[in-house]
Formats: sequence, C-alpha cells, structure tokens
Amino acid sequence: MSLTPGQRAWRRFKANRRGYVSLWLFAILFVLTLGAELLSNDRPLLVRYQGEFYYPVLFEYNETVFGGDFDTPADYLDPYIRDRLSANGNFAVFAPNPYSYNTLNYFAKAPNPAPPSSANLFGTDDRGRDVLARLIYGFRLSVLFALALTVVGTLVGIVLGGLQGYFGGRLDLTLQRVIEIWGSLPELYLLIILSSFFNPSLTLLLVLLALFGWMGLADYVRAEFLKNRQMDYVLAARSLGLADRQIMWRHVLPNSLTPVLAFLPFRVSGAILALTSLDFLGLGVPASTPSLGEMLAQGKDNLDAWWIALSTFTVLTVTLLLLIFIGEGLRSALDTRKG
Amino acid sequence: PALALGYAPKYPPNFTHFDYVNPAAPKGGRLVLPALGSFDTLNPFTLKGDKEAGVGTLVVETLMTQGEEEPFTVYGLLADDIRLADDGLSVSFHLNPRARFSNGDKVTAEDVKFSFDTLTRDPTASPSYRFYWADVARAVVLDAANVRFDFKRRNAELHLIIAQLPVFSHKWLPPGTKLGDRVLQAPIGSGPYLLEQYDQGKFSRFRRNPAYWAANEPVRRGMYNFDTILYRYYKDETARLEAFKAGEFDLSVENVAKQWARGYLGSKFEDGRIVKKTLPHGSSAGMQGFVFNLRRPLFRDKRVREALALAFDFEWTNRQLFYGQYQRSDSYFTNSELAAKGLPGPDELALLNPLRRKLDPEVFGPAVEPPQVTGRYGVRTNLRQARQLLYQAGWRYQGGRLVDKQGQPFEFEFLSYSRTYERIVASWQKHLAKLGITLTVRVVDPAIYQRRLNDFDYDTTVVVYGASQSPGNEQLGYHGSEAARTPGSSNWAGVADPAVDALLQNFLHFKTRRDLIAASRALDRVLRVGRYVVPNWHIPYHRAAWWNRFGQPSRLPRYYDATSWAIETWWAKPQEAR
Amino acid sequence: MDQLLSVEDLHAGFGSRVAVRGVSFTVRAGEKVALVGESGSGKTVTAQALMRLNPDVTLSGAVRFNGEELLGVPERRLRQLRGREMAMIFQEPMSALNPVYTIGNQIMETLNQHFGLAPREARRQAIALLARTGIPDPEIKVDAYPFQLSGGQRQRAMIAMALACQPKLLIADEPTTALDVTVQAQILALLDELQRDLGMAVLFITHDLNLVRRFADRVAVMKDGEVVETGTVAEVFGQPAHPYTRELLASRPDTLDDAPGQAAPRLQAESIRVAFSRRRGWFGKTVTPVLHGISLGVPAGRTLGIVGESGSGKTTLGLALMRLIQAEGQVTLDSTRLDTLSGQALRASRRDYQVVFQDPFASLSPRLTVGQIVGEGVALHFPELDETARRQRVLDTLTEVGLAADSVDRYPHEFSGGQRQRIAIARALVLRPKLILLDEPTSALDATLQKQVLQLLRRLQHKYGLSYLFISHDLAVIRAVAHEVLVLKDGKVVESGPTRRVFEAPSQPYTRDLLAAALLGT
Amino acid sequence: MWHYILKRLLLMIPTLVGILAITFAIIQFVPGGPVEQMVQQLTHAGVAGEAAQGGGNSPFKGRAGLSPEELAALKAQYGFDKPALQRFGDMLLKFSRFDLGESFFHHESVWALIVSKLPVSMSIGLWSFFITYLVCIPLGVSKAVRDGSPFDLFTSTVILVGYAIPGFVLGVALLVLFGGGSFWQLFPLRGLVSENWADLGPLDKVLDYLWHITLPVTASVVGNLAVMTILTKNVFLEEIRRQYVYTARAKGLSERRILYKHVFRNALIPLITGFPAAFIGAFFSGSLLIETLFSLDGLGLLSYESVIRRDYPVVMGSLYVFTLMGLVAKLLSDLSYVLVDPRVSFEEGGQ
Ligand SMILES: Nc1ncnc2c1ncn2[C@@H]1O[C@H](COP(=O)(O)OP(=O)(O)OP(=O)(O)O)[C@@H](O)[C@H]1O
Ligand SMILES: Nc1ncnc2c1ncn2[C@@H]1O[C@H](COP(=O)(O)OP(=O)(O)OP(=O)(O)O)[C@@H](O)[C@H]1O
Ligand SMILES: [Mg+2]
Ligand SMILES: [Mg+2]
Repeated sequence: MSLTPGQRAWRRFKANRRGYVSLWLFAILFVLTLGAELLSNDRPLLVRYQGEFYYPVLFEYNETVFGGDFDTPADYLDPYIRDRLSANGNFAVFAPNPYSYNTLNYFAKAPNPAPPSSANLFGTDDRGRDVLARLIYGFRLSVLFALALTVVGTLVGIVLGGLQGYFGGRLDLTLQRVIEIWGSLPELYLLIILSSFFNPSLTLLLVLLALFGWMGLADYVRAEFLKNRQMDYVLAARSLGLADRQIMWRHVLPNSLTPVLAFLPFRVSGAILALTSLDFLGLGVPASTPSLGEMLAQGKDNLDAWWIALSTFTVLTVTLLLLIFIGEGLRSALDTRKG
Repeated sequence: PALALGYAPKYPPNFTHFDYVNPAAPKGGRLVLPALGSFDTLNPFTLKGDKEAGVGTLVVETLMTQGEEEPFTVYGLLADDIRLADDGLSVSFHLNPRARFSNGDKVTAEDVKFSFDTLTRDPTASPSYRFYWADVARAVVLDAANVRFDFKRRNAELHLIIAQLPVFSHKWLPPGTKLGDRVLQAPIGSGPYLLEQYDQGKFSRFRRNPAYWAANEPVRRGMYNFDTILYRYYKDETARLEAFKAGEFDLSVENVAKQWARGYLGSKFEDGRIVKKTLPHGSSAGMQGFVFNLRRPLFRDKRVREALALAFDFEWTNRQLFYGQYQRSDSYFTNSELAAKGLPGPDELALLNPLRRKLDPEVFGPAVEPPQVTGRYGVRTNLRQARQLLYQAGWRYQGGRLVDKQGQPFEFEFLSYSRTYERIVASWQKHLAKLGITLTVRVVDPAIYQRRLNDFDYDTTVVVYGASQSPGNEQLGYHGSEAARTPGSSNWAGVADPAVDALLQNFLHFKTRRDLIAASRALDRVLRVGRYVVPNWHIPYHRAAWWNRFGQPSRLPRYYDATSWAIETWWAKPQEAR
Repeated sequence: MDQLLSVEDLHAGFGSRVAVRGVSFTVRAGEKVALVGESGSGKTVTAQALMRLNPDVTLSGAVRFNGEELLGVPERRLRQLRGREMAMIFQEPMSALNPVYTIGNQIMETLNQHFGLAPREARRQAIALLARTGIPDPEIKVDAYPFQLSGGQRQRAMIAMALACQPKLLIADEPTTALDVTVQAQILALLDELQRDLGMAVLFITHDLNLVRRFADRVAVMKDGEVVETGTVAEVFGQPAHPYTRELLASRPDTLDDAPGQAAPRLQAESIRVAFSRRRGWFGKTVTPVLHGISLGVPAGRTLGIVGESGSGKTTLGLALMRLIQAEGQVTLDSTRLDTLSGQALRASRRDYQVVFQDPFASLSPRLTVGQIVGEGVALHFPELDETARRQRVLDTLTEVGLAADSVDRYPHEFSGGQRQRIAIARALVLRPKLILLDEPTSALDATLQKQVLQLLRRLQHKYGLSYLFISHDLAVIRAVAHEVLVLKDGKVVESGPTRRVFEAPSQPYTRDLLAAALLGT
Repeated sequence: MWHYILKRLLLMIPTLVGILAITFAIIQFVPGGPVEQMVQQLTHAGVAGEAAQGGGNSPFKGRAGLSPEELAALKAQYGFDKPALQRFGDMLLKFSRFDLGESFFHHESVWALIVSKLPVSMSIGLWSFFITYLVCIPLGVSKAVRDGSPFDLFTSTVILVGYAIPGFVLGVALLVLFGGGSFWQLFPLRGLVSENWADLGPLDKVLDYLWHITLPVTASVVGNLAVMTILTKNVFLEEIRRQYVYTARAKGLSERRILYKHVFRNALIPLITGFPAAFIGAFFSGSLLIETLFSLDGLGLLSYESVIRRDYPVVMGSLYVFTLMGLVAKLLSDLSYVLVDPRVSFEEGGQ
C-alpha cells in the first residue's frame, strides 16, 4: 500500500478506463503520424535504378539521376520518371499512400475535388491533393501546434490568474487593468499589420495566438484562487513558513485546477480550429501547410465534396473525444477523494 | 435619334422596337431576383452606403440608351436627339417632349443640368462620376428642351459617354440638401418602375409605373413586362443557391464553374421545373492573366516571361478545376472582332510599319498564341522549351535550383486577396518547381492588396484588362508609359514601350470603327509578343438557371447582362404567373 | 421498551479497506447510548452508516429503525427519516457546515423541508434554537457565515440544526468537543430536557468518559471496527471486561508535578488587539473588536493554558500571536520582535513557532498526502536532510502521535477526526519549534491517546525546553499540562496566574463558575 | 465594498483611455486605409472570382488610377488631413459625451448603426445564452452524478460531436437540409422575420419570428454546449464529496435540492466567472459566419466589415461601447463572487 502520490494518481488515472484507453489511442495515433513520412509520401522509400539503390525518402535526388531532363528534385509521380523507374529491372517502393500533403494528383480521373477512388482513398481536395495524406500530416501538425499553444496559454493563464487571485489587492487591480487593455487590443489589426511585414507562418500565428490566448483562463484561475486562498489550509501552510510561491504551487493550485482541466481539451481543439479562423482574412497559414483547420475550410467551401468535410470532421471529433476523455481521466487522477 | 461610334447605327430612325424583344409580350406577373450582400441606402449616387440593386436601373433613366447588338450605339430615350458639334468640343441633346418623371413633371433641360451638376459637384456624391466625366467642363441649358455639354478637350467617345448621364428631378433634392441627406428616399426618376416597398438589407420591391411615359417608345416597346420586380438579398452564396432551388427567386446567374457543375443538380432540374442554360454572348472578355511586374528586374527579360508562361498548364487547370467550362484567353480583346488573328492585315500593317524599327520582328508574324499542353508527358515538352529560354537568358542550375549569374535563386511571389487563386496557381507552382523556380502565393487582405497594387509592389498577380466593345482612352492607362510611372494606375505590368505609346495614340483620334479595329489588333499583336501576362481564360456565355415560368424573346441580344436581359425582355407566362 | 434502533452485524468499508466489521448494538426509544472507543475505531463510520450518508461506503448487515430495515429502503424513504426522525451532529462542525450559507439559512432549511415552515417563522425558530444552545446574540449570529464563528459556536449551530425537527433519534458525533464546560452543561441539559419531553433517544459518540458517566444510560465500546463491550454504564465502568476498556478507564491525564520555578521568558505579548470587520447587508460594514488589549508571557519550557468561554477569543488570540491574522500589539519571541518582521525573515522565523489548528480537517491540504503535509515543513526548514532522513523523521513523528506508518501515503479525508488531529499535531511537532500553539489539540482523542499525546508533549518540553500555548476547554487537561493559565472572557483577560493558584483559589466569579461546572462532572 | 466599487469604476476611465489610445495608435500602422478601400471600390482593380465576367454592354471606361488631387480630396473627406493627435483628442472628447461619430461607409452614425444591428444580435445572443445555460447546467450536473455511466458517455459524445462541427459547417448543413432547396422545406433561409411581417397578427408575428430564428440559433448553440457542460460536470464532481453534502443529506434534503442548493452555490464561482460577460455579450453577440449564412444583419458582420473596410469610426466606436460593457461585466462578475461566497474578498493578501 506504499505508493507515492504520483503512483496513486496514475492508478486513479488507470482506473478511469475511458481516459486510459483514450490516452493509448491518442498516443498511438500521434506516434503513427509522427512517422507520417513513412506512411504517406510522394517520394519512394526505396528506388533501384540501373543497379543502384536510392533512398528518396531520406535524400533528395535530382531528376537527372533517373534520366530526367531537369537538374531539379525529381517528382517521382511524374509519368516520365515513372516510366524510367519501371523500365528494365528498375523499381521504386512507395509508401502505402503515395502522396505527400502537398502532392497534386495530376492524374485524377474526375475534376477536383475528386471523390474517393482507388487512387485516392479519401478523395482529393479542391486542388487535387490527397485528402488522406493531408489528414495524416494535418493531424500531426495541428496536434503539435495545438499542444504547444495550449501549454503556453494554460501556463501563462494559470500564472497570471493565480498571482491576481492569490495576492489580490493592488496587484490584482493592476494586472486586471493590464489584462483588460491587452485583451482589447485589436487582434485582427495586429495580425494585418504583422502579416504585411511577415509572411504568415505557423510560428507567427503561434506567437500571436499565444499572446492573446490565455486571458479567458486567467479569469477562471483568478476566481478559484480568490476563493481558495481563504481556506484554512492556506493559513496552516503559511504558519509553516512556506513562501507564497510554495503555497500557491502546492496548496492553492492543486485545488484550483477544476476549470483548467475542464477547458484543457477544448483549448486543444480550439487551437486546432484557430488555424482556420484567420484563413478568411488571408492571415492564416499558407494553404500549403497541412492543417485540419484548412481542411475544414475546404469542406465548407466544397460542401458537395462530402469526403473532405466528413473525413476531417471525423478526425476532429475523434481527437476531441479522446482529449476530453483523457481530460476526465486526468481530473479523476487529481481527485484524491476518489479511489 | 441614334448615334454610333464610327459606324452606322443598326436601327433606322423610325424603327419600332429592338429585334431582340417581343413587342407583343404580355404585361403582368412578377420576377424575383437575388441580390448579394445588403443595402442601406436607396440613393444610388452617393459615395457612402451599400446600394440597393434596382433603383439605379429601374427608377432612374439616362439621356440615351445603348443598343445591345452593336458595340457602342446610343438610341434616344429622355433625349430624342443628339448633336455633336463640328469641333468635337461639345454635344447637345434635345429632350423628348413626352418625357415625364414619375411625379408627372416634364423632364427639362434644367433637370439634366441639375443632375449633372449634382453628380459631379456634390461632395457626398460618389467620386466616380467626377472621374468619369472629368473631361466635361460644364452643362449649359439652352432652353427648356435643349442642353449642351462642353468638353475640355476632344475625345472620340465622350459625347456617347455623357449620354449615359442619369437624370433625376430637381425636386428630389430641394435647395440646400445634399445627396447624402437623401439616404432612404429613392430619387424621383422617369424609369419604368416605382419603388413600392423595402426592408433595409432584406428586400426591395418595385411596381411597374402604369403611367410610364416611354411605354410605347421604340427603345422600350415590349420591354419591362413584369408588374412587380422583387429583389431578395442574400449574404452567402450557399444560402443563395439553396434559396434558388427552394424557389425563393426566379433567376440565378452563376459565375463559379464548380458550382455550376455540381450545385445545379437535382430533381427540379431533371423534371424541367428549373431550366439550366448557357447563354452565348459576344461581349469582349478583355484579358485576364497573371501579370508580370516589369518594374522588377527579374521579369525584364522577355524570354523569362515566356518561359514562365510555358509552365502554366491551362488544359489541366480547365479540366480539373473548372469542369472544362472556360476557354483560353488569347488576346487583350478576347472574344471580339478587335482581337488579332493570324498574320497582320493591311490596316494593321499601316499602323505597324512606321514603327517597324522599334518593334520585335515577331509582331509581323502570326499573332502569338498561348502555349498548349498535349501528350503523355504533358507540360514536360513545354518545360524543356522553357528551360532553353532560361538558359538563353543566362540562368543555370545549381543545387537543384535555377540561379542567376550571381547565384541568386529564381523566386517570386504571387499576390492575391482571395484564396481562390491559391488553388489555381498550385499547378503552376508545381511545374515551376520542376524548372527550379520557387513561386510562393501570398494572400493578403483587400486593403493591403490595393495598397500594394497602387505602389506596384508585387511580382505577379492576377488582373483583368477589361475591354468594352469599343476601347478608348483606358488603353493608355493600361499600357501607356506615363501610366507606368503613375502610382495607382492600371499599367500593372509596367509596360513602357515607345512603340506601344505610339499605337495607343490611335485610340484617341479614330474616325471609323474600322480604324478602331485596326488600332486594337495592332496593339494586341504587340502586347502579345511582349508576353506581359500569362493569359488566363474567359467564358463566352452566361451560366443561368431559372424557374420555368417565363417567356423569352426568340433572339438573344449580343452584348448583354443576363439579369438585365431578364428584367427587360422576359414576360410571365400567364398560366404560371404568380 | 421497544427497540428504536437496532444494528446487527454491520460491516462498512471503503473499497478494500474495512472500517467497521460486524458491529451490533441497539438503542431504545428515549434511551441515551454512548459509543466510546479508540480514535479511528469506526465510530463515525458506523454513525454515518445508519443514515447511509456516504455513497462511497459499502455497507452490509442490518440497520433497523422503528422496525424498518434501512439498508434496503429506497432513498425516498430515507429522506423522510433523515433530519425528521433521526438527526445527526457531525464531528467536525467547520467542514460539515456549508461555507456559503448563513447558519440561519441552514437551520431554516431543515424546518422548511420537514415542517414546511414559512421563512419568517422558520427564522424565528432558528433564532430560538440558537438561543437554547447558548449562543450569545442569536439574532445577529443567525446571519453569520460559518467562518465568522468560533469553533464552539459552529458546533452549537450544528446542534441547533440537528435538534430543529425534534427527531426521535439523535446521533451526536462528539457534539461538545469545542464547548467550554458551562456551555457543555447547558447543552447536556437541553438534550436531557428533549429526551424527557419528547422521548428522544440519543446515540452519543464521545471520548469524554465523564460525560458518558454523567449522561448515558448504556455504553458500547469500540475498537478496531468492532464493538468489544456493551452494557449499562454502571456495568461497563464498574467491571470493565475488555482490556481496552480497562485501559481507557484508567487513563487520566496526570497532573503536572513541575515546580513553578523561574525561567527565561520566551514569548512576550503586549496589548494585543484584534477586530473583525464584517459585511452587513450589501455594502455596510461593521467592525467588531474581539480582543481588547491582551498581554501575556510564556517562559521557555513552560506551558500557558488559555481557557475561557466559547467565543471569547482564544483562537483569535492564538492566531494573532502567531502572526496569522492582522493584529495590533507587540509580540516578542526570544527577543525577536515578531510583529515587525515581514517577508523572508518572518517566514524563516516560523520554524520557531508552530500551530495546531482547532479544526484540523480544514487545516490539511486536501490534495496532499499526510507524508507531504508533515514533511513539507521539514523540507523547508531542514534542507540539510535528504529524502530518506526526512521520511524517517516524518514516520517517527507520526508513530509518536499514534498513527500507523501506512498513513503517510493517504489523504486527509481518509482519516477519522482524531487521526486528523494527530496529523496536525505531528505537523507542528516534527519541526521541533520553540513554541507551539495548540488549539484544542486533544478534543477528538480518546482518553488513552490523549494521555499518550500529553505525555509526548511534556517529554518534548523537558527534553527541548519547548513552550506551549495550550487552548482547551478541558480543565483536567489544562491542569495536567499548564504551568500557568489565562482566563479569557469577552476578549479580555479576567484572571491569570499559576495553574494551581487559579484552580484552587479563583479570584474572579467567572473563573469560579467555570471551575464549578467542570468539577461537577469529575 | 462601496469603496472597492468606486475604485473600480474610476479605474475604468484610464483603462478605457488606454485601450482607445493603443488601438488608435495601432490603427495608424495598419496598411491600407479607408482611402484605399474606396479607391478599390471605385476602380475595381484585381480579380476575386475565378474568371472575369464578360458581358454587359456598359463601355468600360476605367481611368488610369486617381489623380493626387482626387486622392487628397478623398483623404480630407475622411478627416485624414488632420494630425493624428488632434484626431485622437477630438475622438476622446466626443466619446466622453457618448457621441461615437459617423461611419465612413454607411450613411449612419455609429450609434445608429450599432442599434440597428441589435435585434439580430440579441435574438441570436440571448436565445443561445439562455438555451446554453438551461441545457448545460442540468446536463452537467446529471453527468457529474452519473460520472462514468453509459449516460455520461453518450451525452459526452453527442455534445462533443456538436462541438466539433464548426458553426458554419453546421449552419450550411442545416440550411441545405431544411431550407427546401435540396431536401425538406421546413425553415426559412434568411432574415429574422418574413417580408409580410407587418401584416401579421401578434401571435403570428411571434411564431414567424421563432420560426425564423430556429436554424441560426441552433447553429450557434450546438457548439456552445460542450464547454459549459463539461465545466459544470467537473466543478460538481469536485464539490459533490464534501462533508457539507453529507450534512445536507442528513437533513433529509432531496438529492436535487442538495445539488441545486448546496453544491450549486459552492460550485458557482467557476460557473459564474464567465456569466456576466456572457450575458452582456449576448446583447452584442455577433457571429460573422452565421449572420452571413442566414442573411442576418448583426454585429458580427458589422465588426468584421468595419475591420476589413477600415471603417475606423465604427471600429473605435464599437470598441468603446463594447469595452465599457466588458469592464462593467467584469466588475459584476467580481461582485458576484462576493455574493456567492462570503469568504471571498479582494483585499491584499486575503484573510
Ligand atoms: N474516506 C475514507 N477512506 C478510507 N478510510 C477511511 C475513510 N474515512 C475513515 N476511514 C478510516 O476508517 C476508520 C474509522 O474511521 P472513523 O472516522 O469511523 O473513526 P472514529 O471512530 O470516528 O475515530 P475518531 O474518534 O478519531 O473520530 C479509520 O481508521 C479511518 O482511517
Ligand atoms: N472571521 C471572522 N469574522 C467575524 N467574526 C469572527 C471571525 N472569526 C471569529 N469571529 C468572532 O470572534 C469571536 C472570537 O472567536 P474565537 O474563534 O477566537 O473564539 P474561541 O475563544 O476560540 O471560541 P471556541 O472555544 O468556541 O473556539 C467570536 O465571537 C466569533 O464569532
Ligand atoms: Mg469520528
Ligand atoms: Mg476557538
């Protein structure tokens, strides 16, 4: 029965079957997509050309290497190159899905967006890119982006909200004003200004969204801290001589996490969606970047191409469900009163 | 009563009606039309405000009206006669004695002058009127029925342009009021319809004026047959299309290929309740294309521009993205007789020969056609050709990229304010990459776009060199070297070529339509040789669908807009009229 | 007399941990049965099981109330019984009261639930109930929130709430731990009266054997989740059969034998004043002075007992001395002026003076394990100790206060009231401070444990020269530990001096009353 | 408390001025102002659609851009001829009298413009607000009580699917399904009321209104449910095992009463944090996509357009009004903490 608190939390987490299974599933999906290049790629994993082996997935070869015309990186789906690669004993081993996120399927049978077919299992998007490939890469990118954004936003929100709530008084009043002013900044204009200087990119968006993304949470954390700092155990901790920092961290924070945990999954999915939200201003990430948000926007614009919206939407819902269940598991892991 | 630009009007002075209308069309019924967006003003002339869709055309009339079968002919409406002074520095109109405003007042020369003065001087009026008639010095009332416009300088078509002046009653704006004070009062006009009811941003309904003065005028006979015209406003395209299919309005004109191919389907189309048709027209499509900004050193070399154009696969784009609905634009006057074809004719040579020394010899060969993509290896053949051109221009390969003598890679940016073009440019990007060229697409918001366009701060973007059936001094704005130096001008490519400047002079002083045609074709040849744009595409027909309860005249006009055609010439089929 | 309540072979457990195994006893109508026993033996769990309050507890066995089997009846039926037929006084009044409603509101609620009383009438009755439990100014206190009350006041609010509907059976879990002897007597009289008038039966859980002797008809003794002995008070107390019972009866705090010699002063306080401001209505604010200039001194190695009526300001005084609430006045500890310290210096100084709070449950962080709670101060003030040494020290201290080693990894809510109290004591002791404020530190401990803890305290005092400020209602305990006492009343010191002198020759009438009431029970 | 409220109210002034000043300053750096907007409107440069529309017979007479004088005139018309500081001062002066100025692009004062959009915003906002809270709280509570049950799983899935569908996708789906174009004709496609609303009887008016807002409100509510529900569930789970719950149970209270009286108030602080803001927000709510989709004239569209068109008076005016409301909302939510939990205070250091 001698388990450390961490082990006990882990046990409580495991006891929440749903959260536990979800964590596994999510981890598997995530790890799989981390290796997206091996699953879905327009560069073959292995090429044998005129008796020699090449590894295009790792190295870039110019077209001329395979008898092409141009001294530029080869496009292995080009029929000219394919012909060379399949002639007399040459061969190329492609990834299970022979498209990368930006590969145009130049030979789709139907106009783009083309419905699912044997060539494109999930169909193509409105410019002829493989939906499956974009989903795989998009999931990876969106999840990474969202996790980063969530971590940053949550941390900042907790720290500032916690400081406000815990110390109250003048610090609270000042920080509140700062937040109010900060929160009323015309985010859109800032984006417009920035995007006129920089090319919109994922990092730019990440920075900007992180700068503004924490405020809602700070309010909630502040409220919890305001309430919990009045508890007797805080007094007891103070009487031990703990510094405010330690009291906040060990005593108040663990008891103020309820709203944070409730919002966590939504923040992640919100961040995934945030990638779209600015698209219509031309401020989102470039359309070449594979993101679930971009796919949703496409789904909206091509409503009759159900395969885009439906597959993206499914991925998004499943991701969200997994996150929520993990969140619930986390909650019960932190709930010492249970189990 | 009629005046044409450089040719004889089609209809004789005593004609009774246009050929493209049904003079016996029954009156009655209702036509419901969609409008996109919203409106907050019924005044079509102000700078501010979102305009209502119908007032400008249904309630207010112009001095003269254009025939829809000829390039540029005006026929008498409010004015029944037009006289251009011999020196070409003024034009006078004689007003039709029958012309009446909807309040019963006679349309007088005073009203005409009042309208002109208001539109060009009122600070709350849209500045576009000022720009449009900038060369008109003043309007002079000669007597109650005669009015004269004095010009600042000679201009081949200004007298026809001023004939488009909308006329409203001076009673609409009592002294002291500005246009901007008349936001929700429709102008007192002489048009066939009266505004009956509206709800801001939602709908506007017009009732046919039973006492319309021009009902039996030749330019109006058989036209404006609906008792009611109702506009319904939609803010979203999807909603608009669904509403059409649900029967909320009668006519839908589509301009997105994908929608046309996939959205206009279903049982209502199959059983004929909705008619889906393409309506051919003869309007010049001008030139839409990806323009190269020659102010950038990268694009100075014609061979480079040509190479870049070779990398664009129109055939694939049209098939895969546009359902094959478009045609390649090959000229700056696509889809019209103004476009150059084959070898230059004698009229053109007459204009070109004097400039022979300044011109590329290619001009005297067959007119340049955009490259085509064919064969199993598709665009590869073109790319090989492009590579050749790039080599000639001094580019070479290094580390898988195309670099110049200094080793700088070939990179440029496509600027747009709409996501639509990301998709269209994607295949070009792909092919350019094969050439070792990096093309990035940059989508910015409209205001930034405009700013950068004004400052000529772009590598390439998509533009339209709009063209009317009768090109004029706008051509100087497009291709003149003065415009190339003027920020905010429409010389997007930055063409500054003395030969082109010389050819442009022909648009200012031409006598006949034949001259105009020759001038246009000669210019067209030169510009096409210059490879300033990667030609895009156009569509020589309107894509329209309507609920099957209307009668249409048997003949289509030539130059027309699908919605106006319906408003003007359709009639409700009595048994189905609602 | 018929059986009002009969419990047969009751088992209760939390998951795999069994807290109560096979408990059986009966209570007849109008009878007063005392449930005594070791701290942590399952008394509270048993009491709560009778009403099936805790859905996380797995129950088996039989509980018959008025002939009705309770373990099987639907919730609906239970709801009719709870509060109306059987009511409960909870052991820890602070945690058991809803912090965001006034006590008046909470009492009125019961009246409304079972009698459908209109608010005005319910309020009148609530005030009357509070008055009967001896709360001063009930018209004002009725609108107080639990946190604005002293420990004893909360407990009385709890009692008022339980008695509101005049239940047939009152389950009172340590109902008088925070009450001074006079009030305690008053409450017992009230219970007696209700029993007489209404035939109310009382199941009485307590550690105070005097109380049992005085008040109960029969007694059941629990140990380790089992009832080891039952019988009339006379039988059990007269001829205890079980060794534990014998031990229990034998445990009495022995009196202090130290000679009252001179010692260097350790804590010195001058004219301590505290006032609470309290919101009135929406925007109004009243400032109530609670302490009116109190001075005291505690020499090194000595204990100052603080006694006084419930609500007189003992806790407040203690917290003010410990610099835990805003106060005026000077406090000096070993020539360091505490009242002027702040920031890091203040925090560092805290190693020297520690507090055991009156309400241990509320003072334990709910999300930390006992090991973390007790070890926290060690890690802070003894950074030189490594992980294992620290753990060892924590374990040792826990053992010293009578807690099993496996407690380290459990959370506060998994303990019994007495166990939590010992955790709080351990947290203070583990730092080996110079001075400890003990606010009712033994109120939830059974006599044996109480003795054990007091002995521990005294041993440490001898060994390390610790000083104690000892707040208690239990005059026997005070006599056992305090060298000097201070009697507080209404925020003023009414009497102070060496314990023996004050106890033997009280000079003030208030002190005399207090002693009289206490001796009544002895 | 009075003191605190007064302090907060007074602090609003510098806050507002700060916000306005920063925004004003930022706007100075925004590339492309209203003048460019107007120029584009006048010259129609650039192509947004995939193909230029051929057709019509209006002779195209676009000129070579605008002359510098014309540009200067346009600038003067928008007041850009004055120095920025003076414009800012003028604006503050006007704002202090609650005069928000005139829109650049509409013929109305900013006030009138905002007010004219309120019916739509309030319709969608308030209905969504009430529905959200009325659904989420009971649902969250019963999910907390039945944590881990199939009911919990099922409802989680449903609300999350609702959440994951972006509002616009749902809106489009509803429109296509129920708008009558392709499937069922059950609900109107646009507007708040029918064209003949004025002629309807009072009851019919109400029904007509409800009929119109069903789809937009549905589209905007569905995505809102999840967050609030999960939050409610979590805070309830947190509170549901506290001792006072046993006390309440021992009083014989029904589970409902325990949950909705005792637990609820303790759980309220997180729930109430967003409440005043959401409520005030409900009056001014705007959802660009839903408004566009259902052809409604609301604040969402107004704000978006004013940003895109650089209609600065509208941007600043609405910022001013909404910020003021936001500040009041924040104060209200702070005050409600005190109301809900008497222990809360805003003083330095607590206790
Ligand atoms: N929630 C819980 N989870 C696990 N164990 C618990 C829980 N609550 C109580 N216990 C354990 O059950 C046993 C009985 O506890 P109970 O509260 O009934 O003791 P008690 O007899 O009332 O003691 P005290 O006199 O100290 O209040 C104790 O050993 C305690 O540690
Ligand atoms: N936060 C507070 N706000 C207002 N009044 C308070 C507050 N805390 C305590 N009081 C009041 O101060 C008085 C003294 O309380 P204190 O807790 O010091 O009493 P005590 O002597 O410890 O009593 P007990 O023996 O019952 O614990 C009481 O009347 C109580 O109502
Ligand atoms: Mg107990
Ligand atoms: Mg006390």
